[in-house]
Amino acid sequence: MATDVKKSAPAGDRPLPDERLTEFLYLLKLARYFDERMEALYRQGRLPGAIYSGRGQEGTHVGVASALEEQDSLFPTHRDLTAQLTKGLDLKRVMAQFWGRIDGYTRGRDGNSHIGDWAGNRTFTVMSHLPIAYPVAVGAAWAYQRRGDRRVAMAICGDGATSNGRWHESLNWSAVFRLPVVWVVNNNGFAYSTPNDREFAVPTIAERAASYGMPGVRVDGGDVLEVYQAAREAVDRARDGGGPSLIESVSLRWRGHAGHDPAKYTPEQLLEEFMANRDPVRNFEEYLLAQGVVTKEDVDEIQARVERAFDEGYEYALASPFPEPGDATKGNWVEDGYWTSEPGRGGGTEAG
Amino acid sequence: MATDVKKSAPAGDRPLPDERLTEFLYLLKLARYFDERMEALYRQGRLPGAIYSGRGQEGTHVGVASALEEQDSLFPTHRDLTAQLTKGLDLKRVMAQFWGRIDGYTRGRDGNSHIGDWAGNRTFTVMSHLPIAYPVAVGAAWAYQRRGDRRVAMAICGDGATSNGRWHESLNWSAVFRLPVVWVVNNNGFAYSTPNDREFAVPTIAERAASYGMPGVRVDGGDVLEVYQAAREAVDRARDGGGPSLIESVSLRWRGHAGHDPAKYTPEQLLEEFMANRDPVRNFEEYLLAQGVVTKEDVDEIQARVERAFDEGYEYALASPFPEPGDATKGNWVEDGYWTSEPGRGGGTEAG
Amino acid sequence: MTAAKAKAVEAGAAGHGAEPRGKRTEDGQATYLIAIAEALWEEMERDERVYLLGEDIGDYGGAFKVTEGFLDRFGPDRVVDTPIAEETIVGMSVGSAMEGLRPVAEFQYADFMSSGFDEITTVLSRYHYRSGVPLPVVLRGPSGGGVRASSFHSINPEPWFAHAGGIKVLCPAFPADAKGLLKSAVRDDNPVLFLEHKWIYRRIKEQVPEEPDFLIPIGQANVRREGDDVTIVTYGAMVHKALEAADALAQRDVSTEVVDLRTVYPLDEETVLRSIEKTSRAVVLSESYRFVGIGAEVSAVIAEKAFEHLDAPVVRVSPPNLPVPFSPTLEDAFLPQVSDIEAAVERLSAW
Amino acid sequence: MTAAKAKAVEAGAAGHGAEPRGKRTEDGQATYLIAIAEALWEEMERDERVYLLGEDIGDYGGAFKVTEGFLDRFGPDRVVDTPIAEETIVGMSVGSAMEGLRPVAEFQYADFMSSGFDEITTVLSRYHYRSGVPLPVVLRGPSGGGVRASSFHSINPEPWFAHAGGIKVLCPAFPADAKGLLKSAVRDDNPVLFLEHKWIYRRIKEQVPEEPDFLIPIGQANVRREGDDVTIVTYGAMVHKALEAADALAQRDVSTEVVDLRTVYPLDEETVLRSIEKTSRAVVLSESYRFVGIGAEVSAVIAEKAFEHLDAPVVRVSPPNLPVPFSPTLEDAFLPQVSDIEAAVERLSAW
Ligand SMILES: Cc1ncc(C[n+]2csc(CCOP(=O)(O)OP(=O)(O)O)c2C)c(N)n1
Ligand SMILES: Cc1ncc(C[n+]2csc(CCOP(=O)(O)OP(=O)(O)O)c2C)c(N)n1
Ligand SMILES: [Mg+2]
Ligand SMILES: [Mg+2]
Repeated sequence: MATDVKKSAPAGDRPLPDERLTEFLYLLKLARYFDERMEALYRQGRLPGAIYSGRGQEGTHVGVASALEEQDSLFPTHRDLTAQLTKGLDLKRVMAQFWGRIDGYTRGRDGNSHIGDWAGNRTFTVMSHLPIAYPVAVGAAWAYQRRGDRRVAMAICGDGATSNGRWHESLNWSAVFRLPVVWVVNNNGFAYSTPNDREFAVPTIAERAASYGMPGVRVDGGDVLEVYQAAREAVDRARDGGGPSLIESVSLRWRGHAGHDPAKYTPEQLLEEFMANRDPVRNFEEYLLAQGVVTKEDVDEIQARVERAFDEGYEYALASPFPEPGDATKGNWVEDGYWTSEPGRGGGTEAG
Repeated sequence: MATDVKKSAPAGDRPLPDERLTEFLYLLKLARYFDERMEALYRQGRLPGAIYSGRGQEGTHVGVASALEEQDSLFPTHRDLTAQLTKGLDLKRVMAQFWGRIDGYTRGRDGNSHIGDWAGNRTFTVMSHLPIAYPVAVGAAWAYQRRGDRRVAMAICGDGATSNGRWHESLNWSAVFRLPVVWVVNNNGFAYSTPNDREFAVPTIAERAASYGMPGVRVDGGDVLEVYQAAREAVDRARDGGGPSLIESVSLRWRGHAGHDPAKYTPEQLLEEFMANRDPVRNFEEYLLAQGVVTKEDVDEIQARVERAFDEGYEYALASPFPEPGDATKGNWVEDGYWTSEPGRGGGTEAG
Repeated sequence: MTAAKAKAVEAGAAGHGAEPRGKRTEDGQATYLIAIAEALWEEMERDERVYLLGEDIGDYGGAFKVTEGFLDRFGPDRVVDTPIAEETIVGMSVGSAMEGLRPVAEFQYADFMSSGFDEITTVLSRYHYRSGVPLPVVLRGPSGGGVRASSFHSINPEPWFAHAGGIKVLCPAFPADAKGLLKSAVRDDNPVLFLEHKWIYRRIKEQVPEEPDFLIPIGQANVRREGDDVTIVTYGAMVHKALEAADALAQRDVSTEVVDLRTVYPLDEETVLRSIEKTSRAVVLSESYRFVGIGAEVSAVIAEKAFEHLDAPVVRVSPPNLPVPFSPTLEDAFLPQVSDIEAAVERLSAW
Repeated sequence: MTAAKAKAVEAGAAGHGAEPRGKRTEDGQATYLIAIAEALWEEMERDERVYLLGEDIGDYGGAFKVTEGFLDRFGPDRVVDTPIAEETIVGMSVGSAMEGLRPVAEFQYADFMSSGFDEITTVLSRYHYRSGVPLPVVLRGPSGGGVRASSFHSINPEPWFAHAGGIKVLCPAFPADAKGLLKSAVRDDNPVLFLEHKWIYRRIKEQVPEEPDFLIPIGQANVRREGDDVTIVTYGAMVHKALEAADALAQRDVSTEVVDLRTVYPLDEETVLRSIEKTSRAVVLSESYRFVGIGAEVSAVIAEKAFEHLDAPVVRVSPPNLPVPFSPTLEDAFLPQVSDIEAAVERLSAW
């Protein structure tokens, strides 16, 4: 599958101010480090629930989410935590969520990457069912269009989720209404253990865009700038009333579907090839060094910032109390005011 | 929409034995006459329930269903009664169904074209939800493939139903497994009151086939032979292991969505154009006359046969008793034997 | 009504909305259909965030003509014809509600809510509890049988959606209640499912208030008829059958109280229990299926919370969990009839 | 179990089927997981029309490893990996069953049955009643909570599907029942929904018969523990909580009878009623939601058919109709706990 994408060398003259580029590097390294540390904690039995590794796909996630403005909205899946962090989620609260604490974005009601912060940064609180947020993105985009808001909705799902009927309904509907929405498919080669060719019988997902009447492009998820530029184009087009677009960003899921999965089904050679040549983090770091945007010292400094952020997040999470048992039945109806008042913090920190 | 299809003149040398062609004419005229008579009865308040007119689309229905062999299966929708009759349903029992009688194929449990006869001629008992039989056709086709049966499943739905997720799932799945199935879209220009351009943003449905990795063709539903030949090709390909195909047959729904609907939304000029130039029944009759396959007398004789069949069906239907009230709770579980024994006939003929 | 008229009306009720929606009578009576249209019209006039979406609701005015004339008044931005994609009709409603709009989505028939089931029960019903984001979404559509429309145009889906837990479920029986409850639904900040029984649409007329702020509170049952011997707890079209039965029973000196739930979720337990305390006997009547239906819940509540007051078993009258059959003989046997209700009440009053 | 072990098991139960399925112990004990796999294996050996389909069930062996090793033995024609398209997983099952095969479809989690809801409730559940065509289809998947898997991996969907009416619904609590019921399900000519509680998968072990024709009949409840004072009617994982509570209550001289429904639809009313006739007191316990849940149905049946025998209210113990929360403090408050059950039983025994 993915290997047929030629690696496009990063543009000689840089497409973005150096601070933005450095910020990309920070996000890429944060994502990678977070992913590795969380997996270690999971293996040690120190992390409850599930983890869905985005390793190897950081270029896709940072690239697409960076193309959004603050007022734009993001509708991700379980795999897209890096995109959510890029859109502005606070790592501390993200980690509190993983540990089921009251300071997580869902107040302990959901775990792992089933997270979002609509009021804060317009990220939809992720649900498992695939791709259940796609139709919701249609509604947000329609609201922008109706109000002339010049805002854009972006939804992400995986290669496997494209086999689901909701994917079709959403793309079709968005084309009929020419909605300001960008459909992203994070094609990481597998749906759990299922390879692309058991999910669809065409070489690329991008080419399906034509059958809806929208532009589609396939990019290399190993190259964050290529992803960013394609996403930027699609976002600008949507914002200017040009309607929806489809972006297929190709990478490989380096780890198993979730923390427990050894992913024996992933061809070793394929994995090696991706890790050796298409590592979005290392590739971009080397590019910035080559371009003189950052020095070795800067990189070390960034890495140190990343590790500090993680450690602070970890501390914050474990120090945050569990929700109060008595609050379990609150917050289902708007009128009980649970979500507009301070939640109880009496759940202790040692439960479970 | 449809007008952009050039009328392809029927082939000079005839593609089928004259008896088959004459049978086509009989079916076309039967469909037309049935449709007109039933509408009249409905307007007089003498027909219960609903009627979904297939008028103007007889070429599509007779053409696609004629391409199937007896052992092949058909999965239609509410609009496709003519295709079901072509596949072999008995008009008498069809009419008993419309009047809710015990001799209808569903023993009075369902009405109108919500009909089928799986054991008899492999027609799926129609359900309303669109296009809910598409995924079921996938299963039948998969069974044929697994057993090397050289049998084919054909499913029909309308233009509007293609916006639904099930349509996508089924086409995609059938391509992944290269199943022996033919997907037919009866594009009659409207989904209830909704025109094509509010259902999808591409010029044709046929072109979507490519995005699944299957052949797709758009034919003129006004020309039963063109439809038949395309369907035949697709059926043969499927039977020979060549996988699924998509056929879009273009016509116009001459009447309202159902008996009650005056269809004021249908552009008059469009309707006139179709009725004048693209009447599948008259076109084919003229073709057979021109080809000398039938004489004027033959045509009158066929018409007489058609009217006899209808009158016999009507008599049969009204003479058939309603189901016994006490049987309402039977036949839900196989083990109660309701469907393998003679049903009660004590419901009288005057109920409702 | 003459037989012919009856047929015509029945056709109309079966979704064959050929006839226009119609108007109030001189003396201000409105059908259920008109009352529902008025509620939508008034709420759209009041709040421009309110908009309608659904299949064929614009130019055509909807399969039952509820939205006839709305497109002309409110335009295509607020009366949106959609593709046949129920999952996305719900998703569109959720997403636009998240952005501050107040969608009211029409399902052409409540039967097709099953085609949007996942977005309704997974997204709409559960989102607020997990995120705190309010979702002021109304889903509405014609439900119910008794109109010879067979299995796919007769369903009563309220048990499925009441079970979901995050959606209020309304099933009014009268025009005024329909209007007042629908207006409350549109103003509610939570998801609401509003089921319009198609048998009632053109059959039931009454005086309906015209004040723009006439509201019926969600979650309040209504004692439609006072009585001392037996309580019938019911809702929707069955309320009319219950009242018919109560009249007949009165001739035989059985005094029947009829409680119309109006809202099935959240359930007004208090009104139900107060009635049982008085009569000590309960018949729970529903058109929705018996097994794990609304009637099961009402019976369970009575059995748990009114046990002390019960002088007789809590009897359910409801159809079996089977597809609604088409043939008149079968549908009549399938649906609770007035005679079934009378028999159940008499059995209890004789206890 | 050590805490570490507990965690591992919990992870396993949460769907993180890293560990292989495992084997029977020397003395022939099998986990629920193994018993289910054996049932499928034996039925596939017995009848070549039986085949499996689902997501990642082949090479990977399924999210919980139920079908580990099946692909090697039975090949890709009988162990079919599918796209992520639940509507079509059901449609594929129905269509192939119409052509004489006997599909057993795995849902990766029962939560995703909502994604195939329309094909399940509209086609699978209603087709035989309308056409007379038998549909020997089994839908199976892991359900239930208590494993810190949060809202989308913990659902108990049996009330929705039991309400549909054309599908038998099985919720076994023990390995032997699971094996015997699943084998019966595969041999049944009607649609069957088989729910495997993921909390039980690797936690509960027992002796499980190995005879190829060992069957547990569908529709028969089982008195798991005899008692005189109070009956607990329950099923699934809650059976184990009920037995735990019964042990504790015995210390305090409360004699509790525990009825394990095993099949929730069709319901074995007779066994339930016989028990109530003996104890005159009923606690109805379920992990599925309270409102319009299985417990509501059981309570309603008791209230209607055992009224004469009741000495106390019929009490339900069940969670509120809310998304299953993730945080341990919330999930523990949400799910019925042994202490809740004890309190309910004691309240009734003191009546
Ligand atoms: C409707 C539905 N069915 C099944 C699942 C179980 N499931 C979770 S993730 C997954 C694989 C998804 O693959 P893909 O879409 O490629 O996303 P990725 O995990 O690779 O990012 C599956 C089958 C689900 N979440 N939703
Ligand atoms: C899932 C679903 N939603 C809505 C309906 C109501 N409905 C019945 S027919 C119809 C229009 C169908 O249009 P099309 O697919 O073009 O078929 P046609 O009637 O034109 O043959 C609609 C919306 C339905 N049957 N199923
Ligand atoms: Mg993937
Ligand atoms: Mg059409």
